[in-house]
Amino acid sequence: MEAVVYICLGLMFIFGVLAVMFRSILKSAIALAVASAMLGIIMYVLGSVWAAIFEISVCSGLITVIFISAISLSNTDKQDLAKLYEDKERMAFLPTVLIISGVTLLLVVTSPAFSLPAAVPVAEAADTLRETLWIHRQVDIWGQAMVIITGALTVVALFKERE
Amino acid sequence: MQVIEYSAVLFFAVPLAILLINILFPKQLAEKFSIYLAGIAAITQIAASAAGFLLLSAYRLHEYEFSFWDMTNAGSVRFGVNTFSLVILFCIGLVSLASILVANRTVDKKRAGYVNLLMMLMLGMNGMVMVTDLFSLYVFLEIVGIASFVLIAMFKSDTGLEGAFKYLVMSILASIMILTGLSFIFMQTGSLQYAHVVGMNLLEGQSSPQLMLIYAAMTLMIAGFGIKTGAVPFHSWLPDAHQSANTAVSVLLSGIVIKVAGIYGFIVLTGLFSKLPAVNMALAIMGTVSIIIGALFALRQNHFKRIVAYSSVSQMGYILLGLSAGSILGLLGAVVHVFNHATFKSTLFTNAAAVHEQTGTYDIDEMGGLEKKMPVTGFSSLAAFMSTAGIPPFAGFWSKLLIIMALWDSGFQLFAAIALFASIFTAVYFLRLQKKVFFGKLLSKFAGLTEIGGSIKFAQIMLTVVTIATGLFFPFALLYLKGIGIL
Amino acid sequence: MNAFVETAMLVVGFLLIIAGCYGLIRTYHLLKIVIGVEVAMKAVTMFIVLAGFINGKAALAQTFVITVIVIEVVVAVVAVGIAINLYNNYGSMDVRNLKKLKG
Amino acid sequence: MLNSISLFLGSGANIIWFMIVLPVAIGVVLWFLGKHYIPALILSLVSAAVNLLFAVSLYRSEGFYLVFPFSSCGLDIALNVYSFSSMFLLFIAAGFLLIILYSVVFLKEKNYAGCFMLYMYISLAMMNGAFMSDNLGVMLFFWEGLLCTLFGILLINNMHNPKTAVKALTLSGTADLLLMLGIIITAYQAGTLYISQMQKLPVSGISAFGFVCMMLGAIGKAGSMPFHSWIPNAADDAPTPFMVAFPAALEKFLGIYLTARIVMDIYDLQPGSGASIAVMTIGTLTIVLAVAMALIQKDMKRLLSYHAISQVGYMVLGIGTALPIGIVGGLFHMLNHVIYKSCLFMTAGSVEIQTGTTDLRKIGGLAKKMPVTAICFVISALAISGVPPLNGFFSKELVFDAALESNVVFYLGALLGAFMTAISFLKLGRAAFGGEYKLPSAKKYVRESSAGMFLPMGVLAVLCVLFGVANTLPLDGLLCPALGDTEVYSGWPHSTVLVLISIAVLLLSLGDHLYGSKKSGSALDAADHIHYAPVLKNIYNAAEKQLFDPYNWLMHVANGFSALCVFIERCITWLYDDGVVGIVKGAGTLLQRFNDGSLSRYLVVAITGVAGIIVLFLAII
Repeated sequence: MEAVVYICLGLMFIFGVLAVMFRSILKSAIALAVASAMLGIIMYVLGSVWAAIFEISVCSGLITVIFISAISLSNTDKQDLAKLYEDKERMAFLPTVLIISGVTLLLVVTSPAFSLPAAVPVAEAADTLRETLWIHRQVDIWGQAMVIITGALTVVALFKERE
Repeated sequence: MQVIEYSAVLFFAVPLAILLINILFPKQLAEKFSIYLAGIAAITQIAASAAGFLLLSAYRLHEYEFSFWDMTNAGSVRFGVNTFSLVILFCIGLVSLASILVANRTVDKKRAGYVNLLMMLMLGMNGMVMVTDLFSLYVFLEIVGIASFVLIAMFKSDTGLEGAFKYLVMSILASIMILTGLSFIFMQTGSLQYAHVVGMNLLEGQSSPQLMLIYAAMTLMIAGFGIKTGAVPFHSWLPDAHQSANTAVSVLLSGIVIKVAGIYGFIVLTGLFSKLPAVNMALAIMGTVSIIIGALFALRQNHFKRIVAYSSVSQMGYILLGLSAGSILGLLGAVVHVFNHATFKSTLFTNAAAVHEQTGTYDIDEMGGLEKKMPVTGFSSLAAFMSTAGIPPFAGFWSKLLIIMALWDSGFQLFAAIALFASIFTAVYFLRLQKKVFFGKLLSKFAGLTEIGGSIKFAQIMLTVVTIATGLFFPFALLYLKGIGIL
Repeated sequence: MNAFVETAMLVVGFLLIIAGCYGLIRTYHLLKIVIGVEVAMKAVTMFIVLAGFINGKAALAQTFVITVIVIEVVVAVVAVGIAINLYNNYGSMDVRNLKKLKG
Repeated sequence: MLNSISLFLGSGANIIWFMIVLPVAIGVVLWFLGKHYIPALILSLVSAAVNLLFAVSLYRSEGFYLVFPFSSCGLDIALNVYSFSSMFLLFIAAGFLLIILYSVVFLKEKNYAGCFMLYMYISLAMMNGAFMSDNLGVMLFFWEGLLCTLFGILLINNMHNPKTAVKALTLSGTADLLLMLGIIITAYQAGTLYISQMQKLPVSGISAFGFVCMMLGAIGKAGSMPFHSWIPNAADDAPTPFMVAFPAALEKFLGIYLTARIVMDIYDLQPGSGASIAVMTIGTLTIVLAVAMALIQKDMKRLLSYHAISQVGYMVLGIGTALPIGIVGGLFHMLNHVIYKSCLFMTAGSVEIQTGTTDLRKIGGLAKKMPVTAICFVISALAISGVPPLNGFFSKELVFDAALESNVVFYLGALLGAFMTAISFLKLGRAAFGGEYKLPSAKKYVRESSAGMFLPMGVLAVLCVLFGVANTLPLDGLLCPALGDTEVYSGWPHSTVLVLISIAVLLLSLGDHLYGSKKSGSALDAADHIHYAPVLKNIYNAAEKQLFDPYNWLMHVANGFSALCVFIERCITWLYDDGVVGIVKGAGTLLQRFNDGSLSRYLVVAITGVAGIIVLFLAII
């Protein structure tokens, strides 16, 4: 199982960086979806099944749909695209930045001043997710509902009255 | 005690009910009556928070926790109010009322949309102040954020969309930081409820290497809430967003949103991690830099609302300084300054709306001598500016005094001196504003100018009365607080 | 699983956040800003799962993740909505247009 | 009574706060009421009566000690209401009630009435605060507050010509500076700012300097030399109610209160010591010099104002002896002086309102037309001259007694003062109320003033008689219990010889007056033979040219000093006008240019901020 985590982690990293570096917005969106799916697998392996399902369905699904519809709503022409993609050189430094910061981070995490807390085995019954979500975290459920209502109001306010 | 719980329920029930009514009503009716419904919500909130405060002090309690229906399990998240959060809830009601009164003049179309989002904003802010769990705090913070982006953007002007987008991007950065910080704390504690986080005593084993994660979490959360507050160097979005929004929305944003979204976060943070000297030091430095840089920016602006927005940056610095003292006196000073800032900043934005309605411009270079034609606006602006500059016996003086005293007591004498000195800057940039807009000779093109009337005038008078009354009766308030055992 | 995997997840997460912020800062395209944000959010989601895995409160972490995902989607909708409205006003997705408010 | 008020206000101690805050609030309301006569009258009377009620209830209570910790620098607001201070609260409240009634009636229809009332009420609040403060620093705050209202009230009618106001501010301000210096030295020596914690300090070495400074500040507030010279100017410029309120009553109370506290609680002043002699010398000089100036005045208010200075001398002399009898006498004289001097100024105001002037050359024989005013004037004039059995007689006898016990020189000086006082009041009374009926040319007729004006006058005149005939009332009822003195001073004076000497002096002055008026032919010029006596003539000339005015000396020194300051100031001005402003503006412009509206720049700045916080954390950990 460890191997799966390593592979997915690596893929997620690569696709995440690609999502930033791709010139085409469509490719970026797809790379993001792939990274998201990899994260879903990691979650599944770590035991967070429901979170994994949400991640794969909502993040890699719904958000990609949103991006694609946004791309289709904005028919950027060639000239404009050329201007927008002047950032080719600007993005070229990303690997350098990542290498430098990666080395720094490695130095930090391997130093004796740093350690993660020891993992505690999961000591919860099978149906705790339901209980946690619906009873202990009821406030969050209410918050989610309000966020969704706000989202709906946003769509009404930003799209409905468009001339 | 039941009564407090009912009054607390009102904070959620009333905005939700009004939202529902507004959505279910036919569109024409909603456009017409929604603003009055919103007024009812704001007034209910003011009344409920005042009643709650009095009840709480009558029972000699500092805080009261409660839950709705069956959230009684030990591990579940509960709501709670305490004396300080009730003051903030009161401010929410007051500023919302001011915003609604201004909106009655400045918002023509999309009134229903404005009211819906305002209700969501109030819900979000009320929730933030009342929850007792860091993650729920984050959830309600996002509601506040989303509602404010859309409130800025919904009028679809170029500048409005621009301000909203800048605010949005900076805000998401803040969310990322706050959430990362939360996950690190969660990693250590296994729970994010305030009581558990405090009970865990994260800082007990000072030598533990795992402390590094806590420090990282602190750094990220300070930066995150700093962005939400608009403290320097995280301030850049604030003047843009507050300038470009409809003035009714600016009243909300500057008057209360930055304080609930940012300062309240800091209040929670300092409450949970006050044992870390680095946190206090970071807040003190951020506060001092905000005061000075915000004032320098405000000195060079020509846009009425932008000056007032930069003044918010500067004043947030004072509140941060008060919190950095880490004592109950400092907290009191900060909360009182939140209240004072809510009143006088709302007054100033209301005046901006009045001036714009009557003259059609925000550019202070094009104005002059308006005091003669608009005496109410001129006077309320003067009162607000005196309060901001901390001139006794206006309200701002007392809160600044408390903050400086708290700093002095906590050993931050240098910061206290700088804060005192920087008050001069405040006076200077507002004198400049006052002089260019209200004093001096009346320009000939304004010969036919009239005073603003209607709801904006009412808002000006209401807020000015609150400012002046707070200043005059503050010593009594202090005695009262002493009497109920807070000081 | 040993502590090494967890450390690796931490490092990769930080790197993804850095990558996302880099994209956020350097790009000219409004939608790419949103994509940069999403990349960083992936890392944050992973941190929460990791935290739940380490402290043994996986169920609590899952509820957090679900809430965060919902919020993430709504924020993305708002961001894209504002970006499209900006596109309608300017006819371009260039972030350099946003310089009317300054000083 | 305290109990019922306590029920109303929550706690008896709250009265203390109300006595400071309520007057200010009422003053603001009266300010807004402005020229509205009836509501202003009702509100001011009711509020002054409530203040009196509070004062009475405090006086009858056991006393309170309240501390409101205000900051860490030892400036806690400590309020101590005990027998002595509550007695003064009572005095001031009673006096204020009468004065405010008189002022409202006097200022009817005047534009500046509202403003005047605001200052009066703020003064009341400051005064109450000063009496109650236990902390010298806090007392200084209230003290200076009174200086501000004094300045403001003098400015009300003289915005275009603020000379008197500036003079009063400069002189009183100097006195207050000395007081501040004295307080600093005293606090340093005593190791505390709280009067109730002070051991009585010996008057020697540095402490002596502190004593002198504090004493000068205190008696300067009461109007003693050398800080007196603004009072006659104010008599010319300021509205009469101001004269009734400030130089005659309120400032006397405050100044003498502190003088008494210094002698009784703060310093250990030994009778016959050098410091005591110095204070008594100041007192005697004040008596003689001021009354000598009063002698030659031809204007009613101006003459009275010089007497207001002169009478302080008796109080200072009495308290300066440091003998129990002297202190009682001084305080009793203060009380009496406030009663009869207020009454005298009120009669002057009454004359002024009816005839439009107080210049004695233009008026005469008013007794027939204004009988009540005349009767009040006569009673209070007899009282100030020290005619038995009026109140002034008894207090003067106590002071004489104490002065004689210290040194015969002071006794003789005091007697000389009494002699001239009597002469000048004979002159004043006969010129204004007796003799031929005369009016300024613009006026055709006069009539008696309204009830609102002669009611306070009448009350005060009755008090003059009452406190004289039944002097056991103030002495055994008020002063001695408050001072904790068990000896009996009331009743007829002990020494018949002194009484006889005093009466002889009075008869002498009557004779002198008759001689003078016969020589010059009119009552008004009855003192001219002293005025134009060979040597005195030159001295008086110089005094009239204000050569002896310490204010003028001060101004000469100040002019030289200011020339030096101008040069330094120019240098600093350049720094402020160009230097600092340039830096601030430049910094603002730089920041503005940097903030070019680009989103990525905003983000970079924010992330730099995060880096800054990380660095800070690393530095601190």
